Amino acid sequence: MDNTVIVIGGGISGLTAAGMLAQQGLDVTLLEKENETGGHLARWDRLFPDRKKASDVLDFAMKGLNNAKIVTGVTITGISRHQNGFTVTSPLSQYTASALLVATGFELFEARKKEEYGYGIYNNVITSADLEEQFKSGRKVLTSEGKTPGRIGFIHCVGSRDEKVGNLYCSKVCCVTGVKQAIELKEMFPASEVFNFYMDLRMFDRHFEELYYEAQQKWGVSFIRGRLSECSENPDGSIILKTEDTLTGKPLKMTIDLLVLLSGFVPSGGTRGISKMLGLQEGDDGFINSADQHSQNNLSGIEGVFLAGALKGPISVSEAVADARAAAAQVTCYISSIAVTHD
Amino acid sequence: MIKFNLFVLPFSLGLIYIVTSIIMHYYRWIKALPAVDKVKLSAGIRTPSKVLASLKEIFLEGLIHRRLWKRNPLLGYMHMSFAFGWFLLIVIGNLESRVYHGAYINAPYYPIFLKFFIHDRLVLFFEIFTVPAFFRFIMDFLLLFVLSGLALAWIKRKQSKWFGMKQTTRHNFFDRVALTCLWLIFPMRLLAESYTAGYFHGGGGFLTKNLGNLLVMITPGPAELIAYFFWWTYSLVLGLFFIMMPYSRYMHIPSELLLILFRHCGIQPKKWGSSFSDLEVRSCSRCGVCIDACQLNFAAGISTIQAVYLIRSQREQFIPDHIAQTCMLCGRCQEACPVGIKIDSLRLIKRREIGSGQVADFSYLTNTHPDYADVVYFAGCMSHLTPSIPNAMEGILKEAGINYLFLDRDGSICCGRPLMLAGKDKQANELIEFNKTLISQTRAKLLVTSCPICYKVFREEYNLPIRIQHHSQYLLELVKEGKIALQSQHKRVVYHDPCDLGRGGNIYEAPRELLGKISDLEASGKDRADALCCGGSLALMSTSMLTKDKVTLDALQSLLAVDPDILVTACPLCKKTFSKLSKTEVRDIAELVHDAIPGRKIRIAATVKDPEAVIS
Amino acid sequence: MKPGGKRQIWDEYQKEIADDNYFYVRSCVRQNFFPGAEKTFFRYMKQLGRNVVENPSHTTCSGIGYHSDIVPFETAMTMVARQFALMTEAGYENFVTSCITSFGLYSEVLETWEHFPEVEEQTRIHLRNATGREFLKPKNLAHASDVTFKLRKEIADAGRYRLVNQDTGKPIRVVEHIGCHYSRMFPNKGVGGAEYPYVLVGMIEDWGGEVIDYPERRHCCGFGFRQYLVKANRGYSISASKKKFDSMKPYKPELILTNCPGCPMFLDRWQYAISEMEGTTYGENGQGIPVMTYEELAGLILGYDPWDLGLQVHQVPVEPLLDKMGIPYDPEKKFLDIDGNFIGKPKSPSFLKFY
Amino acid sequence: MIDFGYTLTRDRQLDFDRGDFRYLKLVKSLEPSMDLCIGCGSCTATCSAGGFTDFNIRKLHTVIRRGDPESIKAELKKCMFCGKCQLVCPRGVNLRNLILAMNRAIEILG
Repeated sequence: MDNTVIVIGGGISGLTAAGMLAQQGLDVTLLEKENETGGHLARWDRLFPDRKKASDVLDFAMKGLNNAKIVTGVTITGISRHQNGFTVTSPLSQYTASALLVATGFELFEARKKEEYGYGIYNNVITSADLEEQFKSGRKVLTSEGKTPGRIGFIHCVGSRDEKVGNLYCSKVCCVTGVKQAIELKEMFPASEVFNFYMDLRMFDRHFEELYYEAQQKWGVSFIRGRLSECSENPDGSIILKTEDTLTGKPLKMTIDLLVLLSGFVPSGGTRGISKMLGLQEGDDGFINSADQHSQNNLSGIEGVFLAGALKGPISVSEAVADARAAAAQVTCYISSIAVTHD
Repeated sequence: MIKFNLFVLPFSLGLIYIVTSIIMHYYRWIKALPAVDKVKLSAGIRTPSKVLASLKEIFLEGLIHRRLWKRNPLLGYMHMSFAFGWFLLIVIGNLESRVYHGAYINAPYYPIFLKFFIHDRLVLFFEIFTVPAFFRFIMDFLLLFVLSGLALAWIKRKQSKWFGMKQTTRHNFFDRVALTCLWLIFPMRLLAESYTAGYFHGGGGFLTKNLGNLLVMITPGPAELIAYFFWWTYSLVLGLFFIMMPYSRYMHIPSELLLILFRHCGIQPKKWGSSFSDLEVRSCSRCGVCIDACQLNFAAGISTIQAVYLIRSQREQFIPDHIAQTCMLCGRCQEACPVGIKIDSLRLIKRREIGSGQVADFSYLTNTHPDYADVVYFAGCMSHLTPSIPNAMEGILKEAGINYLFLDRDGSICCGRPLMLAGKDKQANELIEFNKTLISQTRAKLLVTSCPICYKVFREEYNLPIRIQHHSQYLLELVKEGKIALQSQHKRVVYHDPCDLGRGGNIYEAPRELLGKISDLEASGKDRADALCCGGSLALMSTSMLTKDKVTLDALQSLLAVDPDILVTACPLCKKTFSKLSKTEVRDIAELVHDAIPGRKIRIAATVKDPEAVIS
Repeated sequence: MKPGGKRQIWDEYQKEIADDNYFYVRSCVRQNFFPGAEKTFFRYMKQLGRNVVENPSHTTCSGIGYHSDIVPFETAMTMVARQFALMTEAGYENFVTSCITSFGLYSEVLETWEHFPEVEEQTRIHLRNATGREFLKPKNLAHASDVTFKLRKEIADAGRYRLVNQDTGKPIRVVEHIGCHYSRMFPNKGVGGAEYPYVLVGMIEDWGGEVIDYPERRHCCGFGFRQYLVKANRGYSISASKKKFDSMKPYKPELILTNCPGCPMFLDRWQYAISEMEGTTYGENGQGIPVMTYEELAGLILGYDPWDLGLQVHQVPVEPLLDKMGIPYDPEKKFLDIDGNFIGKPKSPSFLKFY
Repeated sequence: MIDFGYTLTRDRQLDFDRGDFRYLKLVKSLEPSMDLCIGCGSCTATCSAGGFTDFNIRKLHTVIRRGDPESIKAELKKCMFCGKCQLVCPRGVNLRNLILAMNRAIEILG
């Protein structure tokens, strides 16, 4: 028995947790399937509600990692358990540790599955992630015809709160993301009209509601309560939306130049894979259940296996960081406890 | 003896001009009066008492400026020295001229320029005690009196703060010219008379004579010519001033005289404007007192919409909507106005013009045929957002065993005043008629309301054949009649006068007397006629909530200066508005009375916010 | 438009369609609406060497009553079961329906039995008690348009004409309209799913035409059973169709292709009604937009005589389309029946161009 | 024209692209706070007129935002102007002036 820990997943949760553990003198190895760490955050431009650069948050997380071992491009093929802990095998090599911290996170709902929204079919239908990449690239956001969009629509709850795609849960952060991106587009194109089509706006965290207020007051972003039913394409490539304006009780038809789908969260492939290998508890929604959502939210129910981040369901970056720290604390306690029992 | 000189021409022409112009103005105003008012006027001027009263007021306000004295002694003195001093100069100047001039009638310019024509020297010692010397002394004294006012006026322009005025009005071109003339008139007179006296070694009193000798001594050149030059300028500025007068703020002087007469003849401002309003507009002296009185100015920094600016744009034939709409109609400026202009009605006239084409449709209102009762209680729309008030009232009414009917228990039909405040009188009348029917159907002898807004309109527009009381009056009455016994809670309270109850309904004492019985009432800085508006006024149309909050916070600061246990008011709207921002509990007088009924469990006045404010 | 995106979806909704030996059940209404259609199906299936049988004693599937809320589901299932029994007795296992609503109902019934075997058992008992018949469930359930879709390339190869304008050489612009009951209820039971059905698109593309998408493509034709059958609702029915026409007009369609009994009926007849009610026509210079069933179109492609296909009973004249495609026809023969007797010529409409 | 015994009904759908936004432009300039509405409906809930008739303030200015002012012209006349709506609005929308502004817009634009 030693003080080795393997963190699976190099997103913001994994990085933060690994950093904490390393700083407490544990021997940490972080395994990431991609060739780069940073996960979704690495592809994101700015964060709600204060528009902080995602890269700043990542850089901060990376700071703590000096003496942690980071291995990228690792495809985990198996995890075996033995009296000294766990052995994680990949085609190239093996890693052993006394404890595992699983932080394999989420991936965005594949918007294509919502066929009637025409993602991947209509040129001017993109996802929030696509938009964020454009922001990051610093390019102006243009329609597929290379024009500046005069009217932009955001569709909330794409792949969330939708029995028709088998996801009953709320992805929580799309609401405020839509508001944030709407503001960013208004900054880019002050003359454009921006509409948010929503069912409810769940501004659950500090300064979110204020951001919503700012979007209305300062930027004149419009909010229409109604869910997109279907859309189709005009000869000029613009999109026709069909929704209900539930506040006037009338069906509404609107032509827009650019449609942004706010894709929800689903458990990542990594999460599904690792959960199979370890036999983690999967909830009806496919996310991983912790031992107890209230008091043991970082315990997996399997001794030595801990959970951190969005593999347990949709969360914001700040929540992910906090959860990762909590998980790290749990792991440290565990390591010291087994150290005691084995002395 | 020479009785004429060319230089008197400018003055004489100016005089002729101004006199004719004033006569024409008067004629136009009187001619344009509605028939009813014409009758009132002709009756009025044939009633000595009214004429006397007018003359008295003209003397007190036009010359002595009593109201201004009350408000600001410095300003009062300044205006008095000018008006009264000048008035006396003319009167006594005339008398003096008679000493030298036997003729019964003489040219108007003669007394004005007397010292140019008369400059005999008094040599012998005893002559100091002669009539001419006496007059010279008086005249010089008066001149000094006026000049002192002039000095003050000059300082006021430069240093308005010294007068406790934060803001003074902005002048237009004619005002500037007229003002310059006005400021020059008496210095010129001083110089002209002094030089003359100095050159001829005679003709002046203690001031002009000695100053004259001094000037002649120190200034080189032909004193006679210099004197002559100053006589010319004196006459010129006088003439120019007269000619400028009709186009400048100074027209307010003759206008106000007529206005006072009109008022004493009982002529009232008209809803849709009249020559009376025009006269009021002309009577504004643009002293700027209204700017200081306005909370939007000193609490919210809005300084473009005050009475004086409304009146000016009215004079310029164009009132921008925002000036008409941005006002709480709290009546503070009206209260402060030295000329007593009914500025709120002027503003409402403009509001009625905006959207005068609009109509309402209240056909959905159906008569509910209310039950009979002795007393009909009308809570008012706002009270439905502060249920604690109607609840308290019902508790008291039950306690007092009154046979009452809560007319608007199931939602109010608005009293109509909010519509009137928006200038929609036609629409308001439909509601008024409807409510009148309802009220009369109850056969009640007394109408009690909890809302000063309703109270004002009930009294002024409903002309119901029954008594109308605000609950603060009614509750006091109940106490006096012994219908309810109260027990003081000895809470330190400050009372806030709601605009429509105080300035609007002239009810100041009833609530205070009532509070005196049930609490320890403390005085607050600004109260009664000078009370501040809570900022929630329904009259304030196009102003953001943030601005309104500024007004509220400022009012709270002044009201809570003595840190009372409870801030008491008698208006649901005031209560709601204050509750939003007050750290101290805000309650309606009715609630306190209810709590003061012995045997009732007393609510602890400790909550930071009014619970009702949270509920509604 | 990203064609790749649609292809991807079409690939995901591949359905298995039997290649030969079909048991065919007819539609209640089609013979009256477009008498040539079903006949033509048999004709080209024969020409393509496929074996299709039917049983004259088959009845309505009762879907029309079921969707008009006058036939309870139990009854409907029993009648469906009887149709299956006829198939079983004939020794066939590939069931082909002519009617979209039937197809929907058969799918619904099979799906119900899938999830509730006890219901299937109950139905077997009902059928036994009522008719003494037994049945096997079809191995393969397809709509006739599915079959035609499967054979579209063979039809194209055997064809003499193509959906191409002979003068300009440009492809004919076609809008397709899929019956609501084809794949709305069970996307995976239709070729190409519910949102972008491929069944007609495939035919149009392989026969040389150009498919055009338009905003109200998904909108119902307006039949909606109750909406039309109850006269009080008929204005609702025609308004729904008008909504489609208004939406497709700017795309200048030259043909509307359908695979449902009701749709062609209403898309065709309502064009006439609308023109008479408010003078609006939707085709170029006063013509309407011709409406066809996939069978009729297949017939034209294969070079059958237009009048044998029953195109003369269309309300919207098809001649302009025939001219474009360069298909010869004898105007004299338009109103003659098979035996050459004159069947009478309708009087010309007030607005719609008539030939 | 033939009467078949049934009529073509106009589409209920709000066609945003054909909307009439002159009213919105004017009203917004007169009362910018209208943008802050979150459709909570407290204004309608407390409305004095709403207590007696189906008068719905929230709907009225929403409809203006959707470029469909026709429907409100008759409705607006029902307002009693008491100002309760303004006191309950959680977003500080200056509702009384908003109604005033809508009336103005209709007066000016017809």
